[in-house]
Amino acid sequence: MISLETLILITILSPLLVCLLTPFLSSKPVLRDILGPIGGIISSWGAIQLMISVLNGDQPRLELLQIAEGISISFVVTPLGAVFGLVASVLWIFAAIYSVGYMRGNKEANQTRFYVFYAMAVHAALCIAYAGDLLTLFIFYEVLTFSTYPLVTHKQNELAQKAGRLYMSILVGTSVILLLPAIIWVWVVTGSLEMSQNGVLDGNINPEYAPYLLAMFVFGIGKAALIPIHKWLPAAMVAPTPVSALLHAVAVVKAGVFTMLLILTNVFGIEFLSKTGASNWLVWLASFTLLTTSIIAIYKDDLKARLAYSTISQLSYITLGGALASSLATQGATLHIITHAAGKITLFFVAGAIYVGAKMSKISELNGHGKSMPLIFLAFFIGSLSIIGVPPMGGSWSKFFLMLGAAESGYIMVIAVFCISTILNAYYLMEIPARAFFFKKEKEIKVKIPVLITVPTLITCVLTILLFFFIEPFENLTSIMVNNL
Amino acid sequence: MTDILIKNLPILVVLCPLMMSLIVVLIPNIFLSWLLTLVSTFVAFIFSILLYQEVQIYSSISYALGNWAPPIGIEYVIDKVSIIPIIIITLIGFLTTIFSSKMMPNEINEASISKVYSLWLLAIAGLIGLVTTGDAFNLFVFLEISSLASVALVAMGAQKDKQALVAAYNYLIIGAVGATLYVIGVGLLYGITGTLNMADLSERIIDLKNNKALIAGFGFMIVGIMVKAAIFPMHIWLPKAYAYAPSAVSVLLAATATKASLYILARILFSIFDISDTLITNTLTYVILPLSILAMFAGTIMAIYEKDIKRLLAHSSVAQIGYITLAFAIGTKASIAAGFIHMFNHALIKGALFMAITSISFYIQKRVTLNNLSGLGKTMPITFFCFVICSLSLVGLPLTAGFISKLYLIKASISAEGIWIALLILFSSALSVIYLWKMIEALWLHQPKKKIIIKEKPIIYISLLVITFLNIYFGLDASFIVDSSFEAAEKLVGVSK
Amino acid sequence: MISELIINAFLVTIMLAIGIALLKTRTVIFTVVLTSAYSLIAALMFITLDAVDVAFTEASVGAGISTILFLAAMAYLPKEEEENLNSQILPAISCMVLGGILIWCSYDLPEIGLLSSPIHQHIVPDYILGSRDDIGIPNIVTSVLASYRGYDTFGETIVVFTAGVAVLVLLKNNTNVSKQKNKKSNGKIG
Amino acid sequence: MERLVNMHKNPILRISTKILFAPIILFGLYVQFHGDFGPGGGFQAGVIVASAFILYSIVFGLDEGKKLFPPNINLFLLASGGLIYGGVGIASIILGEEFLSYNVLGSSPQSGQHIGILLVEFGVGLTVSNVMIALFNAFVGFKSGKDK
Amino acid sequence: MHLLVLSQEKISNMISSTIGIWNYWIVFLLMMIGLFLVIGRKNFLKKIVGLTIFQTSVFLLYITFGKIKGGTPPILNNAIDTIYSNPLPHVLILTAIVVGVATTALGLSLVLRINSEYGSIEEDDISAQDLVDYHDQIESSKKIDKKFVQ
Repeated sequence: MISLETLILITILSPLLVCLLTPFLSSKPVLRDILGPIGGIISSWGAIQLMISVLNGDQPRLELLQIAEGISISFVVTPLGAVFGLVASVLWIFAAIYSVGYMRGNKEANQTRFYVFYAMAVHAALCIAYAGDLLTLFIFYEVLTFSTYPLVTHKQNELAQKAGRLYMSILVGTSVILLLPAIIWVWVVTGSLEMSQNGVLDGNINPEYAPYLLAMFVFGIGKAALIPIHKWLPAAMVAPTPVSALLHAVAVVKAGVFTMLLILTNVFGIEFLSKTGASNWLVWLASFTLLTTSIIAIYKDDLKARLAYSTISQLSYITLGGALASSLATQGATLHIITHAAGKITLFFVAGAIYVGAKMSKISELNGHGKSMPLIFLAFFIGSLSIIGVPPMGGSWSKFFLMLGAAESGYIMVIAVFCISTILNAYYLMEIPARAFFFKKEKEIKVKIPVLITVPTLITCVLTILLFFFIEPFENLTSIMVNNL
Repeated sequence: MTDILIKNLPILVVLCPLMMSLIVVLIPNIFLSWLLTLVSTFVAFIFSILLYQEVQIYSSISYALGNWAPPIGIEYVIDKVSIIPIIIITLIGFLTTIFSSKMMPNEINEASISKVYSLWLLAIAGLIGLVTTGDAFNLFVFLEISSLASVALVAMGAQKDKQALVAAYNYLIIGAVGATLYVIGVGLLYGITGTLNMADLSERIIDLKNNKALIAGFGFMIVGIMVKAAIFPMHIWLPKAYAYAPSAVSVLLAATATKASLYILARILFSIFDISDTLITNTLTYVILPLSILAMFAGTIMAIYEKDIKRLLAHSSVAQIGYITLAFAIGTKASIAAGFIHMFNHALIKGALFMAITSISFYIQKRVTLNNLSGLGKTMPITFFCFVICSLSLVGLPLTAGFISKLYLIKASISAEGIWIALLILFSSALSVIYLWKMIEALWLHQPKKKIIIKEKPIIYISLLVITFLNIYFGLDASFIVDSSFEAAEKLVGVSK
Repeated sequence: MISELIINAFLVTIMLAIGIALLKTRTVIFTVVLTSAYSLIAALMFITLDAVDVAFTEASVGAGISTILFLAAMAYLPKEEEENLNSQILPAISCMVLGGILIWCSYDLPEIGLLSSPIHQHIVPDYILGSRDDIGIPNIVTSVLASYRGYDTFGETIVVFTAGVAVLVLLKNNTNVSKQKNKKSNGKIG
Repeated sequence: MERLVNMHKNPILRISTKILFAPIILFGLYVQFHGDFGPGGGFQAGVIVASAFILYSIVFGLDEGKKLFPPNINLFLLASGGLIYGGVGIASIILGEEFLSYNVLGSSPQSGQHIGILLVEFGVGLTVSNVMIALFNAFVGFKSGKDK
Repeated sequence: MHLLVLSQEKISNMISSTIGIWNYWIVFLLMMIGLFLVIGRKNFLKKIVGLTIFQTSVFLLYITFGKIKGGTPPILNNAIDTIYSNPLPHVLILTAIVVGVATTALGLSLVLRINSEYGSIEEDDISAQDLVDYHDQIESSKKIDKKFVQ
């Protein structure tokens, strides 16, 4: 029997190992490319084991090193962390396979570098998932930013550099100017960087200041892409599609909302928030973001840009769920991390597949191509349904819980917001399969999609359906998290 | 024998480079003079480590030169405060000497090298002497040794670029004015107390509250040292002096010279005078605090608009000195400790950054500007790697030494002055990302104009690697520097604060 | 007693006159000669203030060697100083402020020549007794210089040494290295 | 410079320099060793001795001066002055006392002090005189870039 | 008669105290003249002269501190009750003089080199030349860059 500490180590170190080994295999592409999926399988196995132990009521803990008195690097698997860890590691398997197909199909340069930083980003995401204190969280938050920078600027042209600059300046800027002082503020008032299931601030901070501290956190976590600081996400679309998939489904944005949820639940604590109403303003900001970006998404013709705005909107669901400060909404938000990840990664895979197979990136070009790549568009259709929240897709559960949560905390307006946004979702996502299947084809294009791209796309697509039927373990997990509160 | 060694450590750590400089000047062989320099700096480093251990046991060592009891004779004081700059200087001195082995022959003609190494040792010895001494006038003498030697070293850059001469000249004149102001201050204090020994002085000025000559003397000393420490707006000599000095000299000066002066500043403010004195609190809040904040921003903004990399780093030094003085100005135990932590870490960071940039200029054989950094990141992976790590450390990202200092600085400022100073610190360090990122982007993303093939030489990058390693090491296990800085701060402001 | 002070005041006034002349003159040779005269009068001042050793040194070093160096350097330098173009108000103001502070503080300085000031009472008696008993050298200045504060003197010898080496290295062997070595590049460019 | 070069042709200057040379050095030595009893000491003596050589160089030209006093020896003595001073200090360390505590150098503390002071003053004088000569040589021998 | 004696004493006291302060003041004034020459003048040689003046005046300040009324130079004699002037400032100033001449020598050698490289020792001329050089360096590397891009 492997001890839980070793399990944590296995889970977080296997992507790092992949990252370190890849450069040595740059001359042997096959070995190098197979490394990613293997690492993914190992770390998913670890993540599943960890989740099971959390379901059994354990809380695995690992103290890595002590920097100075009261400052250390440590890992703890919370229910929330277990969910995010699982999402990140499982989806990495498919993303890794997919990226092999994409990179080869597209004949990209600097593939080794790409895989190195790809694995590095996953490593950082997993470390965020299992972060045991605020410092560890912050460190790997930054590592994630820096490791994705070479991925975003992979093409190294003028556009990529510009995007990279925006990406770095927003993410690093916000985190250094706001997130870090917020963390230090918490350190100063509580005297420790630890987090706890019920929040650590209650009784330590004057409730009048709580909204300001919350604001520093909310705007400091640039990766959660709330409205004034969301610009980096569409800009980062210049990256290759596997990166976009990683950014939008697996690692970066999920790390952002995960951090947000963690701060809301484990630093402030839901009770503290509902008692003081410190997060009321956040509810409205998130709702605003949710609607505005949905509307912007309608006007985007570039497929990846539309998906990017859709992502921003979906992230706000999760932030909103946390801000509502009710246990049901928190459950919903946590579930939405999973379901949205599965749905959105499918959509991005499809976008990449279309680009590799048919060299198209505009929605208006897609007219009538549904028949030439039927499986791909079917996958897109199912993924969209999940995002919209139609049963029997996984996405329906999370929306259901979110709405219940909104009702529980008495925000009737928020339910209305959810409804409107669902309609908008349906409009901008359904347009794509509709164009593909029902519009008239304008010109004939030779389509060739590699198997390594099709297979992962279909698997994640199936996952979205499976999630509807096998949501129970996750629900249990979230209820453990909420019951502890 | 070991008894004698241990007993005389405080003087030996200075004598070792000092006497060696007298010998090195006579040796015409380049390699031999380098080797002797290396050996003596290494021995000095070992001595400083031994001293550190001694200080851990005895807390404060007083060494009476010539065996004359302190107020009569000159005293060397090594306590938990002064050991920090001693370790910085000897460590950096040793590492830069390794680094200089290829740089010196490249930039300085063969006939002068042994003399240059002699001056090099004198600069190091002067700095060590300056921080060890407990006598206000002896401090001036060693200040002059180090500054004359460093001026001459800076002027050696003229063999590459004539601007070095003007830089050295300004350094000399401004430095001499600073030193003379300091001497006036010491004179005024001496005139009213009759003593030059710092410890004795601090006792005898207690009865002299509100004495005008005391205030003026204090003011002159502080201004003189501020000039030497390049505190805004007395920093004008610094950027050019660092930028046009020969490579190895830039590294040495950037990492050590101002640190010694900053230490003296702390010593005057908190040790000779008393933090509870209104004179000091007023000086801190109304003079040093605003100047430090100005320095933080002025230095950073100048650096953002600078194209010449060595000058850019020098401007950034001005800003970083601002952080250190800001920490002193807040004036609590925690903040002074933060100042010492940053003093140590900044020496490591700036030393490494200058090393990386000057080794690039060694390989490409011209001044490094933003434009000709293009694409060198790939041709010089080791240097580039170290450069990136140390840039991150300068910004203060976690797991690097820079983070520890920022962390303690911010924590101290939040608990003392509220959030706004902390926000200013963070804002200026976020601004510093801009100029660092410009360099990294140029190194990494821009296409080189010509294909340049460079083979990195181990003798050049070894000390860069060591400093980078230390940057990471002190980011992971900061207990050494954090503990010693807190002890130093406690020694300076007393247990009460 | 008063006569001593009056001589003093007289000398100091001459020095002031030289200082003002230095502000006015723009001819280099005058400047050098005036500086030399300034040092000499300072040396006289030192004698009236009982500092014979200092006077000796000032006369030989300040008025002697410095002047020789100035003259030697002058041979290579422009003979006239150019008129200042920029305004000198800022430097003038800062000097006045510093001078004002000094004059302000002068009221709290010990009166000149008062035996009871702490400066004469604190450490010096030890030196005078020690010089007689411990060291046995009549010239107290020498015994303080070489023994009590021998380390200062050591440092100062090193300062002189530093300056010597620095000037040697600056004025000799000053061929331009970059021109020599331009061809021998360390990175292959091609 | 012209006049400097031609000075040695003037017999008055030449002869009086030769006559003065030895007495100046003698006076320097007097100041050096009389420093214990009256004004004087290493600095002043060093400068006086240097002035003799400087006078010689002024009158007979720099090259003659260098022949009289070769730069190599100059450099050697320049460093050895400091070495003597430091050496005295180190000797007292080796004899078990603090740096520069002369008491242990002689049979009694007082004689030790005498020996120590004599030696360090000699070191100072050596360094100062040689630095002054070196400075003069360097300044006068400096070839301006424009002349090249 | 009595009054006259008293007033004479008074006058002498007054004169001595005025002259005492007068000495200080002039010394301060001299310092400031020196300092002004250093920071106000643009000629590099004049700055060094200013520095010399500045330092010499500081020496005077120290020596003035060391004076004792009715004292003799600090050389021991066998008479009892001799008041010796304070030797400590003398020692300090001996050191400072030598440090000062070292600074002057180094400064002069730098001025010589500057003159031979720039052909001028006026700050304005030199900074103008430097500015041109600096821009040349930046511009030249930029030009090559552009060529490559094209």
